[in-house]
Amino acid sequence: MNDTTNRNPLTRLRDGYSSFSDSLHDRWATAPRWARWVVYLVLIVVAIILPADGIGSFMSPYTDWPTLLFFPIGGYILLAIGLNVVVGQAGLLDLGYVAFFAIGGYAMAIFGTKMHMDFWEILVVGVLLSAVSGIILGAPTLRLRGDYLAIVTLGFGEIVRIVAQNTDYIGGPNGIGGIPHPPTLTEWTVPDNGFFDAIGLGGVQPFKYGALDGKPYYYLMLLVIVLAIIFSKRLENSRVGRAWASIREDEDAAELMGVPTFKFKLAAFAIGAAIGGAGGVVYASQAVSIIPNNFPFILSATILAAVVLGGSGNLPGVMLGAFLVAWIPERIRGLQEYRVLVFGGVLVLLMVFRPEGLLPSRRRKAELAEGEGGMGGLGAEVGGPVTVAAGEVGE
Amino acid sequence: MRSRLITVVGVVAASATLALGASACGGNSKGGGDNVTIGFMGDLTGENSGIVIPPKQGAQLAIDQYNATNPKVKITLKTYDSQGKGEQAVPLAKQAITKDKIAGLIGPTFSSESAQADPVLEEGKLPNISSSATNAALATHGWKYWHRLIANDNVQGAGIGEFISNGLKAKKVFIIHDNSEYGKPLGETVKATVEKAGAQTSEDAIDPNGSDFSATVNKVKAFAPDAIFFGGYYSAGGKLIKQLREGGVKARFLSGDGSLDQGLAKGAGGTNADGSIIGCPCLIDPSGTASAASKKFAEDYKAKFHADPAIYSAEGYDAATAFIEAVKAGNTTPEKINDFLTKVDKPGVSKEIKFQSNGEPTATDVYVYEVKGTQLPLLGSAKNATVK
Amino acid sequence: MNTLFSQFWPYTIDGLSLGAIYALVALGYTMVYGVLRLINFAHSEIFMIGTFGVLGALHLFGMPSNVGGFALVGLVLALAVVGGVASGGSAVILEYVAYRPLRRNNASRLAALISAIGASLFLQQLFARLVIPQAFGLPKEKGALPVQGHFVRRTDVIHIGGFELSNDRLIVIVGAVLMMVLLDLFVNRTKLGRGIRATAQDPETAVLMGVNIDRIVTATFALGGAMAGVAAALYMLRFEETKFDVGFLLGIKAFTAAVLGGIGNLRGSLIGGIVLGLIEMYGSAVFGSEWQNVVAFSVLVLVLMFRPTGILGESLQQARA
Amino acid sequence: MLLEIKDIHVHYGKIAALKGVSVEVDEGEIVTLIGANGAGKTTTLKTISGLRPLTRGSIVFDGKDISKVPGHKRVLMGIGQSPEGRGIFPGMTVVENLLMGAYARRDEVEKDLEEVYDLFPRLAERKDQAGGTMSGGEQQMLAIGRALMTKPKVLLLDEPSMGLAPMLIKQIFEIITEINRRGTTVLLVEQNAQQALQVAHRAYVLETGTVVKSAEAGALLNDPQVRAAYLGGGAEAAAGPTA
Amino acid sequence: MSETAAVPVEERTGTPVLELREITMRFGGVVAINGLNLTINEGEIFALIGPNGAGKTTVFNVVTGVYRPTEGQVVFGGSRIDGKKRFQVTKRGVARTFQNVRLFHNMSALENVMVGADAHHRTGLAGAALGLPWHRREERDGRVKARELMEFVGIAHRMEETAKNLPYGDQRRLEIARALATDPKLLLLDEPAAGMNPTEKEELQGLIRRIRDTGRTVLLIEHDMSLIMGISDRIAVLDFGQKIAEGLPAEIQNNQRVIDAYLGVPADAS
Repeated sequence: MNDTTNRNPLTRLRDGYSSFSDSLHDRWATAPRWARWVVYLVLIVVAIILPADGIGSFMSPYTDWPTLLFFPIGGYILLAIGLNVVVGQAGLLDLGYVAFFAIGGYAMAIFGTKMHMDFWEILVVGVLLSAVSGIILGAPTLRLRGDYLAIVTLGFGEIVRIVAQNTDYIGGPNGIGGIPHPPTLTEWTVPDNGFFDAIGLGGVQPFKYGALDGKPYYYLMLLVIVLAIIFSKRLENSRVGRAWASIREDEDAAELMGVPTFKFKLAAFAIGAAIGGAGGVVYASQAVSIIPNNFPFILSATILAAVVLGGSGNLPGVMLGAFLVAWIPERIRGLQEYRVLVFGGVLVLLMVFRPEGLLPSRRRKAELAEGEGGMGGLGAEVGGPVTVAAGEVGE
Repeated sequence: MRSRLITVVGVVAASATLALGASACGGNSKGGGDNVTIGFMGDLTGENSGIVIPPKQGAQLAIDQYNATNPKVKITLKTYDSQGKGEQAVPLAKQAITKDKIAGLIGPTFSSESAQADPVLEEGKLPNISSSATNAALATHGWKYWHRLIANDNVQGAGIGEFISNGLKAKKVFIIHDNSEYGKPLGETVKATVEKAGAQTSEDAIDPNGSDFSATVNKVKAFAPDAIFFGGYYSAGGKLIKQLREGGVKARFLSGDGSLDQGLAKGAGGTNADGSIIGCPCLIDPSGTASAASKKFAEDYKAKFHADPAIYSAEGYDAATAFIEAVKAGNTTPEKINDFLTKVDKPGVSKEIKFQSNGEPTATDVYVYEVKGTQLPLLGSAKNATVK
Repeated sequence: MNTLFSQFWPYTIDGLSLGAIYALVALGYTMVYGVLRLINFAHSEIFMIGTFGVLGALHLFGMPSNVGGFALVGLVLALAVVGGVASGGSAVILEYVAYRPLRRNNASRLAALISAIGASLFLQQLFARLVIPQAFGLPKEKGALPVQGHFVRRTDVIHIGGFELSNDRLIVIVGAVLMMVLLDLFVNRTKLGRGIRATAQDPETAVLMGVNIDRIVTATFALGGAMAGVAAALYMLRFEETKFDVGFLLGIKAFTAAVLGGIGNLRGSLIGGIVLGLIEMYGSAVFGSEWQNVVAFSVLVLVLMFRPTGILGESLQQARA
Repeated sequence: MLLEIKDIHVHYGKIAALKGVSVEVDEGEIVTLIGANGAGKTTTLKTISGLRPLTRGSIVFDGKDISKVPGHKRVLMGIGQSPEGRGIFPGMTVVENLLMGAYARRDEVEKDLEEVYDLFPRLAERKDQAGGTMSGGEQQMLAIGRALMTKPKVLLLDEPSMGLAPMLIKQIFEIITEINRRGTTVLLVEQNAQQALQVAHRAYVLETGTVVKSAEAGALLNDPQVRAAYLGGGAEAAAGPTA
Repeated sequence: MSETAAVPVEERTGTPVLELREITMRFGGVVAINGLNLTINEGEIFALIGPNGAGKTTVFNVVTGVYRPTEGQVVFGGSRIDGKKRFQVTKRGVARTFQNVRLFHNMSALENVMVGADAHHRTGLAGAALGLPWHRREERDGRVKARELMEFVGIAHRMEETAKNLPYGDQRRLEIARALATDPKLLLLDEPAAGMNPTEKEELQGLIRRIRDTGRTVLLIEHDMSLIMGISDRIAVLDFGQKIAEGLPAEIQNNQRVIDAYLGVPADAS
């Protein structure tokens, strides 16, 4: 049913893109160490000058670019990195990821306003709290199959939001206001001359967190993102990442090769939750006030869309996906009320023409490239159809 | 796909180079000279745009009328669509301050977005007047640049509560709210007020996105109240009235400004909403019975937008008027406009345009409206209005 | 708690009528899931389209008013057909546009889920921005607001002590159960139904029997959509109002009902829907309505912890080993 | 030639499952494919039925190239299969399973149903039992009966003896012979080489995706090499007692 | 079921490694294994043969903890392992391959083997995320071990290839390498020769012997008789979940019951 000989222009375009991204992959895989470091360095420099006005005027003519870079763009990227651990690496479908973002956000709000803790302290506490909540959610539910897990996590996300709404101690629907900004680290100002001025960063105080300038928050988010990338990348290339991949590929075989699958699935949930929580803390520290409705289901869906759109399992892809998902609706503000309409349509089109995502991980791509004819395609990926646990191991 | 990716990368690179090359000739054209920009921020395209577009039109009307007088300094109205969401309002506020360099802002219109965007406006020293953010807590932050031309929910809730106790003499009151940051505190205030006056109360909450409120209806039936107060918006309010009436509940229905819309009666269907009382610290007076200014405003508004003035249109008009007065007085910078706002005192359409030092309006009138068909004629001030 | 006892029958009847609508919508999720193993996230919009189909038809033929008695039954029947056609048709189109190309590419189910979410957003916005304002002659910014059409005269058909049953609730409950029975018969007794079950149980073997899978998928979407359309008609009978995102919450609940009953199991949808409806009502009575959704989802989690495949387990495909 | 498989190659991903298999089946014959697990027997059958795409080669059935015809249409053309693992629809009754066989047909099925019951009286007794609850032997009968309901010109049988008791195996093979006698061509895949070779006219031996031998079935039955492949142990075993 | 196990066994190997005691396995009403007793001694290559559906793979599943036996005990290295979790069984020293290759298809060959080697590693989240020395050492050791094992099974040149892109025979060998990486005392091979050509089978035979020579015990399911007869120390024959014979290859080869069961009872035999 897979007519391989049929090559219309669209398929050819698609294949062209594929081979392009493949060759990128290859070159990257074989690049010497120093070359990689050069690329990392360049990327970091680009990230640092990204909020410059010149770039902003193109990227975001309608709204403040540095703030946009902080959230939604930076925030979505961070959340996508976290969700990628759960969905992309361990293969668990989570539709309630926003819950952990909310828990982080509320941690910042509660500890900041009621206990007057410092942002950095709260960051640690918030991350731990989210991780624990990930474990609490995961422990009873991770035995469920993929789609059941999806709906249960969706329910969990809603439960967290509604409980927040109904709990007067944390402000109920009013949420919490007056959340403190992170303390100013240093008043150091980027020199207001020559080069820095040229790139539009002259006079910026990158470590002073006020209400008006979005750049310091962006740099804060950037720092957290970089940490999350390092964290997630290290895990991916370790025993933990291999365990996740093996669970995703064949849970039964993994367990029979000595992988304590339940423990590792729980770990994936905890890590994902921790990253989501970090996002929440950082977001709330800038937002001044949060309400339960800042954490709707649709945000979970959007982040999931970002992960899949970019290429589930592949970090650069996932980040690209998050960037686009956050940026496109803002960039097309000119379309006004039609922008969500267009966004929805774009999502469908991208999935139709590139279901494996824009920059798929090599593993995943191979997985998607060939299903077993007929219905196989919509068969097994995340969760997969009933792996009648033992039945398949057996005869 | 590929070409697109390349385009994006290319453009990013190009704009980066541009930025590098263009060096420090940055500074945008200043707002001064013969033109001042005033912003309007709120949910212009989202679900609640129905209560944001009237104040925007009110503001537009005021500014157009002013510009028509051929003044030395003209005013432009620039709109910012926050969709009512804080996370969109914040970057827009920054854009307004740093890039667009507007001189004043009307809005944000809702309380939750205000809570996030107002600190930005404060630090950006941009005077702002909300025409409809009624959450009481907003006034407690000591903001210098923040103002509103609408009495807050506490004032409103107390006003409606008094009306329930005095005007209606209700002894058993059932409070329903929509669990929103607007509806819940409003409901709580009403509850506290009527309880102080000796009424017996019970309460429940609905999910405004749900459609079946029968659990609440059953609770109301069991309680058998004289009056029901609903804190929430009209889209849920209409459904709620309908289901209450169909469930056989005949008690009088009351609500706050969020329900002050024809949609309430439409949603309730037939004559279900008739006799319901809506309280609002705002003035909607299409027939112009309140004052001559109100009458003129209603006529002008109708002429321009082919519709009756709706909720907050008068407040929007008045907020714009406050800025217009400032400009008329020769103030074109945000700082100066803000200074002017501390002392402005001019009769507006809806109320006296005059602010307390915390930014709240001095006027605290709450008006009540009675639903008749799909009309919402003004009944009078909550203090002394009565119903048959 | 007291309210629950004093108002036990009203809560029960309301729970049943709410659950009946959940159940009908749940069928669409369950059927598509059974055959494709796909969560058709846009099914909620299929329902939404049904409600607008019904409302549009009412407007088109001049909104009747105060319809009661047998005339109401007849009208609802006609509206059910309209809703069924509107929803069933759009479900088929949805499958053709948003899922079929993915199936051809052997895309992952995750990709299909994202496509579904995209389609869901698209359809909601399409209606809010273009269709509703156009169809009902509203200004553009009003498209996102509820639209009404009042046509029902509600009367109590049964009234014994505390037990009251109004005509609309009766029609909803009876209508939904009737549709479930019809669908059950269809799937179990007809050739096409057999094809659907076979494909759900073992698609590869089904091909060996000469089953055209594409046609089965189309039929599945059409049937599931039609059920949502009937649900839409019943919903309009009960609430007489709809909105561009009316399907969102209802869709999540219906999907929950499907999972609760055992996704892939038609009868499980009925059980799941009714159970969910009753639990929501009783839960609201006991804890307050603001906890309604929390109660619903908590019960789901609890049920799944002890019965990981839902109350009835999966059946369209039945344990494969 | 009723069915002609010409040099077909099939890949799972980049792995070749079939590397140029050619098989011919003449009308009225029983042809068997034998070989070890993983040799490609099942893949060959699935490819004939259109469940697996070809990367090279062609399949000609009844004079027409069907390589590109979708699977469900091949059933109508006259290719019926009882798949590996029997593929019983577990949630359906026996009758429903049988009727699935007639799914693509528009003509009367009563007569064929009777015929199947006649071949397998056991199925008639269990008409309304769910397929999933039947014993292995009954399921195998059902699978064959169901394949017959497609009114095949050629019947593809994938390991009909798998997991059955000797008595039942014997019965199944008798029925296969009977089906063939009544005029249906049979292509049989078996691991139970002995049995298969006894009922078949001709046989192909598959090994790692290629045909390594083809001959009259009788000739293969006494072929020491084939024997060695199935019972091993070299010459003395081959010379051992023929059972 | 001792009446059939009466074949005397030459005691040329060590102490028992694995004992199945009166194992019965039922699925619903179907009895897949019926009162099976089996003893496998240290250092031997033991083959389990029988027709399709005889219950051989079920035995593997019982031993590796996939199924908990309905009745009976599984004793490994002196302690019971029935009822233990699957990964715990692996950690104690039982590893297996699968009838239909079950590699982690989209991981590289080397990574596949490393997953096996990870069975005895202890790096947790923190260790991996912070790149602690402990973790680095384990990672290095795992890599070295994986390389060695891939060389050992003869697919060293395939390290970086994605598992699914390996030829079938190499996949089988990779599976063995992965299992060996868990450091098993007992290795269970489920039809390792399936899909191999004669040369590959020849090599496989050597490989299994070399595995035995490293001090491991091998339990093997196989259909290829020449292979079985060539390398097995002892053979047990299963039919319908029961052991119908056990003994040295030569004994099995001439056992009439085995021939009947295995080749299939010819149509004219009854």
